Parts: sequence; C-alpha cells; structure tokens
Amino acid sequence: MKRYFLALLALPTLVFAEDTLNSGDTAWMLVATAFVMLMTPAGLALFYGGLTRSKNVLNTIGMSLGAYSVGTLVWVLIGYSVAFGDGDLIGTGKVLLSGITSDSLSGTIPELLFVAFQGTFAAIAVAIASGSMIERVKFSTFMIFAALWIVVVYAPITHWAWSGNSTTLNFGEMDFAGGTVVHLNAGVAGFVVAMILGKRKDYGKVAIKPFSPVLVVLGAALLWFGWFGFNAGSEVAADGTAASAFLVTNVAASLGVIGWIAVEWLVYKKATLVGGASGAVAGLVAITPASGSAGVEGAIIIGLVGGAFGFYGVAKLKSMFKVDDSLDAFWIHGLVGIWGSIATAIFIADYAMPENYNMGSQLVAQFSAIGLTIVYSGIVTAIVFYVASAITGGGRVDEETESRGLDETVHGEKAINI
Amino acid sequence: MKRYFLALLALPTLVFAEDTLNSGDTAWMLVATAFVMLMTPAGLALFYGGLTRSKNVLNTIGMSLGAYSVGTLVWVLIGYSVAFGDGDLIGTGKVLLSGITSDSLSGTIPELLFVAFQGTFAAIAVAIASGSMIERVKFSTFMIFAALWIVVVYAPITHWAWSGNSTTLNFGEMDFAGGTVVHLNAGVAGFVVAMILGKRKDYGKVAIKPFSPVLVVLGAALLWFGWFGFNAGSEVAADGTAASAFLVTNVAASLGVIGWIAVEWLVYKKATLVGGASGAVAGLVAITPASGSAGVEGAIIIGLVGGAFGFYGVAKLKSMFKVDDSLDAFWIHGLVGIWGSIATAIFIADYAMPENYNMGSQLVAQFSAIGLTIVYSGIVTAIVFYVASAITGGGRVDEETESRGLDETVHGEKAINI
Amino acid sequence: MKRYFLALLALPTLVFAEDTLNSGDTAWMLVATAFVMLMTPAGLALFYGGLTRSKNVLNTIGMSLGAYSVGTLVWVLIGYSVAFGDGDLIGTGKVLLSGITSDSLSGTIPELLFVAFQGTFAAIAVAIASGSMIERVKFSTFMIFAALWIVVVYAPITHWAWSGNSTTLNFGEMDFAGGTVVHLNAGVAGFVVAMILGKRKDYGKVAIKPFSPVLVVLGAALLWFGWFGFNAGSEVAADGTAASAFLVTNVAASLGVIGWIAVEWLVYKKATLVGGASGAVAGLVAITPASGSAGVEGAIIIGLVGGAFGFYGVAKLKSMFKVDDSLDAFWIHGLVGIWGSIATAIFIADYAMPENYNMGSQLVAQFSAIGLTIVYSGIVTAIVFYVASAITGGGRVDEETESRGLDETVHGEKAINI
Amino acid sequence: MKRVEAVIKPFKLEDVKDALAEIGITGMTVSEVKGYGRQKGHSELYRGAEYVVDFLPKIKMEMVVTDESVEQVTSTIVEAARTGKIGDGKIFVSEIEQIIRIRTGETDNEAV
Amino acid sequence: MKRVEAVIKPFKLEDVKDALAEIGITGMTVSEVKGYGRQKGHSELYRGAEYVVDFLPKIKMEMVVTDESVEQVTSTIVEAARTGKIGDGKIFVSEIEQIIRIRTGETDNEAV
Amino acid sequence: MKRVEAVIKPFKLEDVKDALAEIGITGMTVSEVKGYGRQKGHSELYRGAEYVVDFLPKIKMEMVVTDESVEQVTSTIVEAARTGKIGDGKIFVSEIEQIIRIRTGETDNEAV
Ligand SMILES: Nc1ncnc2c1ncn2[C@@H]1O[C@H](COP(=O)(O)OP(=O)(O)O)[C@@H](O)[C@H]1O
Ligand SMILES: Nc1ncnc2c1ncn2[C@@H]1O[C@H](COP(=O)(O)OP(=O)(O)O)[C@@H](O)[C@H]1O
Ligand SMILES: Nc1ncnc2c1ncn2[C@@H]1O[C@H](COP(=O)(O)OP(=O)(O)O)[C@@H](O)[C@H]1O
Repeated sequence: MKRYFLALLALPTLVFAEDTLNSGDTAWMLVATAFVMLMTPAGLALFYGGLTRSKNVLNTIGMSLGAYSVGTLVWVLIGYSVAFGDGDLIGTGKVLLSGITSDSLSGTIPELLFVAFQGTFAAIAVAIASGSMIERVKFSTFMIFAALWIVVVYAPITHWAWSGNSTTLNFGEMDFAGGTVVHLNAGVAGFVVAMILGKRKDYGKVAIKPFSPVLVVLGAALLWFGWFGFNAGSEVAADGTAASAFLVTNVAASLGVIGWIAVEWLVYKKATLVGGASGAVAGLVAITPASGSAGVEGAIIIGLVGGAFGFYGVAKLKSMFKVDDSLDAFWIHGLVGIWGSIATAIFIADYAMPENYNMGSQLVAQFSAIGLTIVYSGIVTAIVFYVASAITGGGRVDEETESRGLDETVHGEKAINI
Repeated sequence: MKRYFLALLALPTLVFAEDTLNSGDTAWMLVATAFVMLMTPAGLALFYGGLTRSKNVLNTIGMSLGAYSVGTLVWVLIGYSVAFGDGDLIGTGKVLLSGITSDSLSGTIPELLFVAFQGTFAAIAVAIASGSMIERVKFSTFMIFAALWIVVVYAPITHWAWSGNSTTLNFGEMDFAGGTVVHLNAGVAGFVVAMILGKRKDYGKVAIKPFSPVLVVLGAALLWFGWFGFNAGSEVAADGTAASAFLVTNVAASLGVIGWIAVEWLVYKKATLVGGASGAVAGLVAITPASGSAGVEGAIIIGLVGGAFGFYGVAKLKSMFKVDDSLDAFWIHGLVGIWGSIATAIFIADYAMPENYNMGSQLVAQFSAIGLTIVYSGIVTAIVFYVASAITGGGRVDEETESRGLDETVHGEKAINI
Repeated sequence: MKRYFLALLALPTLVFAEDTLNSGDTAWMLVATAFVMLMTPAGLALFYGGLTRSKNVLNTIGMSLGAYSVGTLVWVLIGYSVAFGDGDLIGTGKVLLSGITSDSLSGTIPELLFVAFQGTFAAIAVAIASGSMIERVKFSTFMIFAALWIVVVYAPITHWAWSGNSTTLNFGEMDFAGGTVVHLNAGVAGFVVAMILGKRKDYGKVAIKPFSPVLVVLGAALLWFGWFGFNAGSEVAADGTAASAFLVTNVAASLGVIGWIAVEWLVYKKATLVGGASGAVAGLVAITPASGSAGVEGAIIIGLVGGAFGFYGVAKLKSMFKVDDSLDAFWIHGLVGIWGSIATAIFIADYAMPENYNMGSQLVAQFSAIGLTIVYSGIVTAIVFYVASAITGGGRVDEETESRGLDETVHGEKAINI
Repeated sequence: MKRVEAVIKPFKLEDVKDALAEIGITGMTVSEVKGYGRQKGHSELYRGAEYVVDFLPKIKMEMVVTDESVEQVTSTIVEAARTGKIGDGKIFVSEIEQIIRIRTGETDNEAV
Repeated sequence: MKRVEAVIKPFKLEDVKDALAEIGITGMTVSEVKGYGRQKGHSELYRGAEYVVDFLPKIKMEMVVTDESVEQVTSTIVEAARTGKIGDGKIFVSEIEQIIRIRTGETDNEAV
Repeated sequence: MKRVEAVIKPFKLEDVKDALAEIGITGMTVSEVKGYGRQKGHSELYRGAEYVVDFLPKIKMEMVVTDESVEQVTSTIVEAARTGKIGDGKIFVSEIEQIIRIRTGETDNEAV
C-alpha cells in the first residue's frame, strides 16, 4: 500500500527485501489493525451516538456496528480484490482472498494482516458517511448501501490511490493514510445521500440536543487512539516514518482541539466539549494525508487550521447550503479533508522532503485527486443509494417513525433505562 | 502454550530456537496481554453492566472488576503453577512464580509475560461465569468462589489442554485460544451456579429492562478489540498464523453480528443493538478454538452460525430449561462454545491443514474434550460454590436486598446520579 | 530515559548498540505511547468525570482533554528541550524538536517516538493535578497554568530524574516510570492549588454525589490498561524487564483494588465501586517507581498497602487538613506516590537486584528525591498558579457559576440529555 | 384561580408552549411522566424476549391561571396538542386556593 | 370527578396497575418522585465518606376517576401497595372540576 | 387538609427541607420539573449553533398538611427558598379531601 508514494519518497524501508517477515513490523501492524477496528464500533459509534438525540442514539450506534460488520464481510469477499488485486481500472483475482495463505507476505508482514488492516479502512469510511444520514435513513437501506458502496465506490478509489498498480487514475498525489481516499470520499458520499434523503422534519426548527457530550468526548478519544494505527500504521512498518507519523498525528489532533475551541470562544464565549472533541477529529482528518511527510511545525499549522476550519464549516458555511448533513460528516471529513490534502503538498518536513520536490506540480496532483474523488464518489454514491433505496422500498423512514425516534421503532430499545 | 497443537500443525514457528527472546514477538505479546486485560474490567464489565437492570449495574460491574483482581492474585500465587507447572494431572513447582526471572523465556518471549497473558484468561473465565449469577448472588460469595474456581477448576483444565505436558487427559483436541478451556468451561460453571442459586424473584414475571444498550455495545466493541489479543495472541508470536487468527476473528465477529440480527429480524421484525452486540460475542466465542486453523470461508460460516445459534439459544432453548441464567453466560459461551469446538475440526484452511488430517478422529477428540469439560467443570464448580456459600453464610442475598437492588444495599452507590 | 537507573542495574539492554533501530522495540513503544495517550482524554477524563457532580462533569472532562492538547503543544515547542536537552539544571537545544529527524534514534527506537512517549507523561501529570481544583477553578486559568507548569515544573524535575545528564539534582533515586516525577509531583501541585483556591462552597456541607461510578470504573480500567504502556513502556524496549514491569503492574493494581475494598468493608460494611476503582489507581501509582525492579511478592505488598493507604488518606487523613482537594489527587497520587517511592528501595526482585545494593543509601536517595519534588513543585506551582490567575483575571469562578455548575455556564452543555 | 393540567404527547410540547405564550400565559411547570391509557404501547426486545411497554412517555404541563382565562387556555391546548390519534392526552382543571410568589411575597392573582 | 394520587414503593407499580386494571381503571399517569417521610433512607458512600440519603425513590400514580369509584379505587390501591413496612406511602384524594379529552374534545365523565 | 406545592430552585432543596423539618413537617414528596417563567434561560451550544433553553430545572415539593399549619408552612418555604432573584418560584395551595396511609389504613389528619 502506498507503495507509489513510498517509492516517491525513496524511503529506506523499501530496501528491506519484500519477502521476509519482520516480527516487529508484524507486531505493530497487528496492533495498528486492532486500533483502527476500535475506531468504528466504539470510537465513531460513541462520537456519533453522543451527538444524536436521545431517541436515535442506538440507531446511530447501530449504523457504525452494522457498517463494520457488513464492511468486513464484503471486504474479504470482493472488496480487497477490487482494491488490491491486479488490474488497471479495478483489481481482480483475489475474490474471497483466493491464493492468500498465512505464508503470503505483503512487504514485511503477512498479507492476511494487510487484508485485515485495509478492511478496517473500508468499514470506517462508510460508517463516517452514515453521520450525514442519521435520524431518518432506513437501517436496512443503509446496510445494503454500505455493502455496495464499499465495492463500487471505496474499493476503486483505493485501487487508484494505493494499489501500486500502474493505473491511469493515479496522479501521483500524496495521501499517506487516506485523507482523500477515506475522509473526503466519505464526506462527499454522506453529503450526496443527505441531499437525496432531504431534511429531517425538525431540522432548523427545534433545538437539537446531543444525547451526551461525555460519549462524544470518549468517542473522540478512542478515535484519536485508533488514529495512531490509522496513520502510523499506514507505514506498514515500525520505523522512523511510523514514529514521525505518530508524533504529528498527536500534535495535529491537539491543535485541532485548540483551534476549534479558540474560535468558538471568540465567537460565543463558550468552550464546548462537543467542540473540543470535534476539533480533535478535524485535526486528525487534516493530518491524515500528510502524516507520513509533515514535520512538527507543519502538524501544528495543519491541525490548528483544521480545527478552526471545522468550526467555520459547521457554524457558518453549512447554513449556506440547504443540505441537512445531520452530524456534519461532510464538513468535518470532506471540507477539512480537502484542506489536509492541499496542506500535504505544502508542509513537508525537511527529513521527508523528496529530492527535486516541486510543490506546484504536487498541488496539481492533489487537486486532481480531490476532483476525481468528488466527482466519482458524488455520482456513484448517488446511484448506489438509489439502488439501495429501491431494494428496500424507499430509503427514508415514515414520519411517525422519525418523530418517535428510530430506537423505539426500528430497534425496540432505549438508550438508557434508569 | 498450545505447544501440542502447534506441533500437530508443524508450524515453522517452532523452528526458531526456544531460547532467544524475539523483540517483535515480545512486543506483540505485551500488547496482546494488555488487550485481554481490558476485556474483563472494561469489556465484560460494560457488556454485562449494560444488560443488567439499573439497580444492579454496579454490582454486576463489580463482579468483573473483583474477578479480575482476585483472579490475578490467585494466578500468580498458585494458579499458574497448577496450570503450567510440571506434572501429569496437575502442575506443580511454580508457586509464587518460583524460579522465574526476567530472563526466563517461554518460547521467544519472557516467561513472566506468558504468566501475565495466561492470567488474564483465568480471570475472564470466572468473570464470564458471573453473568449467570447476577442480581442475586452475594458479592463476598462470588469473590471466594472466583479464587477457588480458578485453582481447582480452571487451572487443571488448562493444564490438560495447554501445558504441553504429556498428561493423560489431553485428547489431542484443537483449542487454539480457549473455546473449551475458557468459554465452555465458564458457561457450564455459570449454569451450574445459576441452578444452585435458583431463580431471581422477578424472573419470568417482570419485564427486565437493560440499563443501557449503549454500554452493551461499547462493552462488546472492547471485547472484540481485546479478543484480537486473546486469539491472535494465543500464537505467542507475531507471525503468519497470528495474522490469520486476527483476520478470522474479525470476520467471525462481524458475521456473528449479522447472524444474530438477521434471525432476530426474521422473527421479530426488529434489529436490536443488544442482539448485535451479543451476536458479536457469539461469533467471537465460536471462532476462538478455530482461530489458529480456520480460513476466511470457515470463519464466515462459524461466525454466522454462531450468531444465529446464540439467538436461538437465548430466545428458544433457554425457556425449555428452568434455570435462570441471568445474562445467558451458558447460552452464549457454553452452547456456542460447543459449536465452535465442533466447527474447529470441520473448517480448516488449506494452509493450516495438518498432514494426514483425519476429521473423524479429530471430532472424537473435540467431543472428548467437550465432555470432559462439562463433567469436570459441572461437578467441581458445584462443590466449589457450596464451599464458597458455606464460608460466607449462604450464597444468595436476602429478598429485600434483591428487590431493592444490590447497588444500593451492597455497594451503597447508584449507577448514575443526574 | 531512565538511563541512569538502567546503567545502575546493568541491564543487558544497554549492550545493544544505541544506533540501530529495533523494529520490535519500536513496535512496542508505538503502542505504549498510544496507551499512555489514552490515559488522559479517556481514562482520567472518565475517572474524574464520573467522580464529579453532574453539573460539572463536562468541565472536569474538559480539563483532561485541554491539558492533553495544550500539554502536547508545549511539549514539542519547549518542554522536551528543557527535559531532555543537554544541560545541568535544565536542558536546552531542542526547541521545536530542532535537529531531530525520522532517522534520529533514542536507544533502539526513533527519537521522535521517544518525544511523543515522554510528552504523554507531561500531559497526564498536569491533568492529574486538575483533580484537586475541579468544580471551582476557571477553565482558562487552568489552561494557562497547564502550559506554564509543564515547562517550569514538570520538565525540570524530569530533567533531573531522567535526562541521563550528569545533573547536580539527581540523587540516584530509583524511579522507573515516574512515581516521583509524575505522581507525587502532580499530587503536590494539585494540593497547593487547592489551598490557594480555597474550598468549594458546598465542601463539607452538602453530600456530594458522583455523577456515575460506571464511568469511574471504566476510567480506571482504561487507566490500568494505559499504565502498561506507562510502566512497561518506560523500559523503552520489548524485553524481559518490560515483561516484569508489565506483570508487577497488573498484580499491584489488582491488589490495590483488594486493599481498598477490604479496608472499606471493615470500616463501613460496604464495598464501593468508586473504592475499587480508586484502589486500582492507588495500586498503580504505588508500583510505578518500582515497576522495573520489584518482583511479584513485592508487587503484592506494594499494591495492597497502596490501596489501603489510599483509603486511609481520603477517609481519615484528609479531614485533618483544611484543604479541599476535590478529587483527592494529592491523597491518591501524592501520598501513595511517597509510599511507592519508599517501597521501591525496599522490595526488589532477586533478578533485578543491583550488585552491592545498599538499601540504606538508596532510601536516602529516595527521600532526597521526594523532598526535592515536594519543595520544588510546591513552591513553583504556587508561583505558576498566581501568574495564570493574574493573566486570566482571577483563578476562581464566581459564586453563581459555582452553584449552577460549570457545565452550563462555561461550556453551555449538559452531560446527558435524556 | 384554577390549575390546568395537561398530559400531552412529548413532541407536542414546543407547539403547545408557543400557542400558550401567544395568549399570554407566561408561567408553567412541566414534567416528564409515563402515561397508561387506551394507546397501545410499542414492544421492546431484550435478548430474544419481546414485551409490551404499557407506560408511554408523556409530558405533563401544569399552569395556574385566573378563573377567567381557563376557557381560553384549555381550548388553546386542545388545539395545539391534538393530532387526532389515540393517546393525545387529557386536560384536568381544579381549584387553587392560594398562590404566593416566593421572590416578592405577592399572592393570588398578582402572583399568577 | 376526583383525582386519586398514590405515592407508592416503586416495585409495587406493576401490582397496583394490574389490580386497578382489573377493576376497570384504564387511564393513569405515573411519575418518578422522591419521598421524604418516616422511612429512614439507606446510606451511601463516596470515597470514604458516608452519608444518609433522605429522599427515597417513590412512584406517584395519578388517576382521575368518577366520584362513585373513589372508594373502590383507594381500597384497591391500599390492598395492592401494602407491604406493611414503613414507607408504603399515601393516597390523596381531591376534587377535579373539569376533564377534557384532547383527541375528541369530550369532557368530564365521558373523558375519564 | 391542604396540599402545599412549591416550585423552587434546585439548590434550595436542602435548605427548604431542613426549615420544614424544624417546624415539624415530616412528610413530603419531591420531583424534578422544568419551569417556564420570567426567568430567562441560559444558552446552550451545539456544534456552532446557539440556542436558548426555555425550560429551567426546578424542584417541585408537595406536602399535604393540616389546615392550621398552612400559614406556617408557606411562610417557612418563602423564607428558606427566597434568593431575591427572578425565578425563585411559586407556592400553590389547594384542598385535599381525603388522605389514606397505605401501611395502616389510617385516614385524614392521622395520616398526614
Ligand atoms: N383517568 C385518567 N387519569 C389520569 N391520567 C389519564 C387518565 N386517562 C388518561 N390519562 C392520561 O392521558 C394519556 C392518554 O390517554 P389515552 O387513553 O391513551 O388516549 P386518549 O386521551 O386519546 O383517549 C394517558 O397516557 C395518561 O397519561
Ligand atoms: N404529608 C405528606 N405530603 C406528601 N407526601 C407525603 C406526606 N407524608 C408522606 N408522604 C409520602 O409518602 C411516603 C411514605 O411516607 P413514610 O412516612 O415514609 O411512610 P408511611 O407512609 O409508611 O408512614 C413518603 O416518602 C412521601 O413520599
Ligand atoms: N402560573 C404558573 N403556573 C405554574 N407554574 C408557574 C407559574 N408561574 C411560574 N411558575 C413556575 O415558577 C417558576 C418561577 O417563575 P418565574 O416567573 O421564572 O420567576 P418568579 O417566580 O421569580 O417570578 C417557573 O419556572 C415555573 O416553574
């Protein structure tokens, strides 16, 4: 993965023969994979679950849990093959992991581990997108959508960016851990579905109170924790670049908190915990594509601007659109993801700077990847969602279900019984 | 650990000399041990705590926290010696870890780490069993029970299965990570104690509302996360088998979610979060013994059937018995554990298939181990519980305590003060 | 880090050349750093947040989140340079990590990773101190305080203990993972600020009910989990000493639970979950300085006494002082920290015993370090807090804010909206 | 003075409050209650067991008003709270003998 | 019409509700309250400090019934809610002047 | 007998309870309610959107007392609950026709 990018940077990692298992790298990747796994049914589930209203908490959490489960299945069935199989436009040949044994290697780690690691990315991408649809999308529609989306939207985009195949749709963009592939992609997908679904009945009318900022912060903390696996794990080795990625990830997340809260304080004279937690996520999104190349100064700027930008997006820009992006997946993952992708080309540590680096042409590559992702994800997501809606007899719950809340109606449960 | 089984599969791991510390393997096992630790006072505590009624949440959580603490103490005092000391029926010679230094190795990792790793298994086993007794067992009784049970039930069964000693009670069963040793054993123990304790006053009369499905899902997610340490850690190395175990664990858990929810949807037209979380656990239980040998197709089937079976157990079979297994420890760990043990002999990846493998005789070995575990755990657990009850003046709280709830009466606290 | 101590013990680790990256050690330290990170915005945040009253939960959590964010920033800007730069009284030369690249090593791991690892210690130290100030300190004051404190209190003390420089203020004390540097230091700092702030209006008058013991236990479990990174990570290698540190950490935490609950049961005939969780933390604090040298018997005593001592501190000693240490940071981290530091010199495993060890002179070294920490932290913390108060126009919120609670007034949010 | 109590569906709270504010009602006290009535509860699930929830979440609004305004208040509530579906709730009117405003000590009609 | 209010022990709710349903009471509104009375509270602990909880959890049931049925309702409640131990609670009866069913606009006895 | 209901600020509960206990009131029932009145709510934030909270947390205390003690009870509450700032709350007095102590079956003044 990221072989292209790695080659670009001519990292010494590649000097290691590709055919010997390194137990240190494997140890790190076992853990990194577990970390990223935790992000979906725990981190994102609580982050989103805490942000939603008390009558839809379980439904929101169920989206993440379901997305992870369905995503994992689809990934081993076909997604991995499309993303990392051989081929130009899409990969093939690894359906049901055909041909991969416990001895197969991917670099210095077992390929089965690489499969698992990449699968967690696919799952979280679609789970992030669920945030835009929440409080009105049908549970069954979303599950079908999740399965289809991973195969026809996520896997191809991954293939172009990371498969290492000489595919026509790779522009040489720098996306170390998935700023464009995962976050922008998911943000756009969420936005498009939110547009198709229409607004929630209460949107803009009734004050929407989050179930619990405690869960929001806990979710964000778990996301932050897991993100070390996401970013430093994307090095697929326990080395100096992984260490650098780890450090800048931590710094950018911290600055995201500071950036969001600082602007919020200036505007409203309040420092919310939902804001701090959202800022952390914004900082993390922003550093994701740059985590393999940015240095500490870059991370400070990327995170700070990421946090401030996230606030600006949800507090100001959002109201200029008529789209009810329930939990702001687009604003925090999409908008901030674009910032991160651009910043990646600008803020590079001396020690990570490729020889003959040309910022101008790199920026073109970044914008090309951004553009491709927006267009492809935008269009194909819409198609996928229409298909999923058709299969499940409409993608939106009825009015009564919406007003009583989905926890009671769809799941027959309550978030808390005191 | 599992040397017997490993030898059977003739994994190349064993070619490494047993007497050099490998820092990669050690790194992985440090983490794996921490992961399994997290399963008890966080994962299981929340999973069970969320399932119980609001008046008994803290008591339920206290069972897991207490079991872990007491279990850890007993394990280093004597449990490890019984389980992994030398000897036929039981091990001896390692009381208080006598003779083990920071230089002692167990394979390629420090033996002290192996001690810690195995100790987390002992603790979670008895904590799982607490789920059957909850809402009526005395706290003090359970604590005494936990200490005794680990020494006289858990440690001997572990010795037979995993000590690598040529013990007469090892049937050559495949139990990579403890399907029989931990889950079936714990499920049976819980069931027997539930039988002895009798039903809760309200059982079958009043609707029992779980305190919070949010906690149930979070607990299940943490269990899932920790289970990577449980299963992939049982390889005691960071290698291809660990990677395979990791991947199939993830797949089976996902399919457990899908299996449970799918059947629930068919029967009740609702998809509960408690169900999804329980399905994940059922899938994880099912794959546990098979995690070192199953491939991805096997994991799909094992997990899916595990989830469906879990639902079937608690929704249908349970009512045919008159035993009030409060949180279904038997149905989810015992019944599904049996399924997993049988499936282990049936679904083996090509790459993990031992030469001259004979499924028939392997099934006999599996059934022998299942039978031994049921009989031994069933009988000795009963004795241990009677002893613990006697020491604490009866094993069940009085009626008023039961109806007011144990949080208020035993712990003097409330789960939440808003 | 801890080079001094390591040299003292003449561990074989040091035989490895300092200039080769070891992927196993690096893997472990990547994870250990993530573990310690989790302790602050998740572990401590929930532990403290659950202990506070429902009207101040978010504020309390915000202290930990904010401390971590600000701490991370300050650490990479200047803190690391003061702590681990060259120099006698304070270090210099590494401002903004100047001169460190992804190839720089610290022992066998990348120096950038060592920076990140140590940064998590700085952040949690000041977050621990927040526990003494909660429910009345201004959010802005605390944030300024956190930034200053890390630079002028935490970093110098770290420099003396751990930089390996031949500094005049190192007494040869044994402090493997920060019993004095982190815990005593933080406890003293909290106590001093609590003294300056004065009591909460309600202190000693109204029964203070913790928001949720469920969160307290979850927080403690996450702290425990993270503490494996804290203690075993302080070996900065995946080896036998790390394994030993891991095991004794686990044992001492377990015994801390048992110690606290046992004494509580004797005194009040109740076993609280808040007590069990607090006991775990007390056990962990106690073992911290000894984790690299104690054996399993030592860990049992250190943890048990630590737990009992923690209870005794908050239940008895505390009332003898007129200082409102809101969440008992001093009693649990300071008092128990002193116990741990003394015990470190007394309980040493045979296998970790330095040649020609002289307990008497080691105790002198321990007391010297304790004394230095109390005096330096006590005085300089007071100065820092006065400065922070001056900058923010007073360090304490007004009466109405205090009685309405800080969540509503400062953050504009509620912990839970049902 | 009269006490008017209305038990309504939770999601109607904002509408009813706004309608009352429009006719000049500036004080009321609201609480979360559970209602048992003709409206059939939904069913909840717990690990494969299904049970019907008898008690449904409702909101109780209480306001003390002058005798003259009772009529207008009740009709305003009926209008704003009605959905026409079973479970809309009820209004109860009863006599209040004395009112005191704690802050000022004012009583009765002045204190409404 | 009369309002019958009963403050009872929480775990008696189901029994009382069932007993009332048997005598034909089909509407009631229930809320969670805290009671202060002769019943001594339990003690709670917080980090080594013990304090007594004065306010105990109780359930308040309110139902408006016709004048004729008051007698039967109160005796049914007394029977079903009694444990004989201190803290069983109380029943209060008061006058209701008007009832309106929001859904239909029906009033008084028709609306009970 | 009379029912005295007081809606007060939450942090005054202990004071009021103690003051009432001193004048011999040994039974009361308390609930958490939300008040809407002249007191302006604080504002809450949610992801960059600010909104005002109309309903403020209040405590409702209800106690049934003998006719003679009403005067003393209300003045005690007024005194203990007053802060002088807007939002201190109100007291409502109404008639109760019958009281029954569930445990003993005692009625009326004996059951207060
Ligand atoms: N007699 C009564 N006394 C007190 N509350 C009642 C009574 N009857 C109904 N209620 C309340 O009104 C709510 C709605 O009543 P219900 O019979 O379900 O529907 P509807 O009002 O449409 O006939 C109930 O949930 C309950 O809270
Ligand atoms: N005078 C009163 N006014 C209102 N509620 C009361 C009154 N007296 C008792 N209660 C309620 O009844 C409950 C039970 O009363 P208590 O004195 O404890 O026991 P008992 O009813 O058995 O005498 C109290 O907790 C309180 O909620
Ligand atoms: N007419 C009323 N009916 C019922 N409750 C009322 C009424 N007026 C006020 N309240 C209650 O009293 C509380 C305080 O009233 P408010 O107007 O805010 O201040 P004040 O009592 O100081 O004038 C309100 O929050 C509400 O709960």
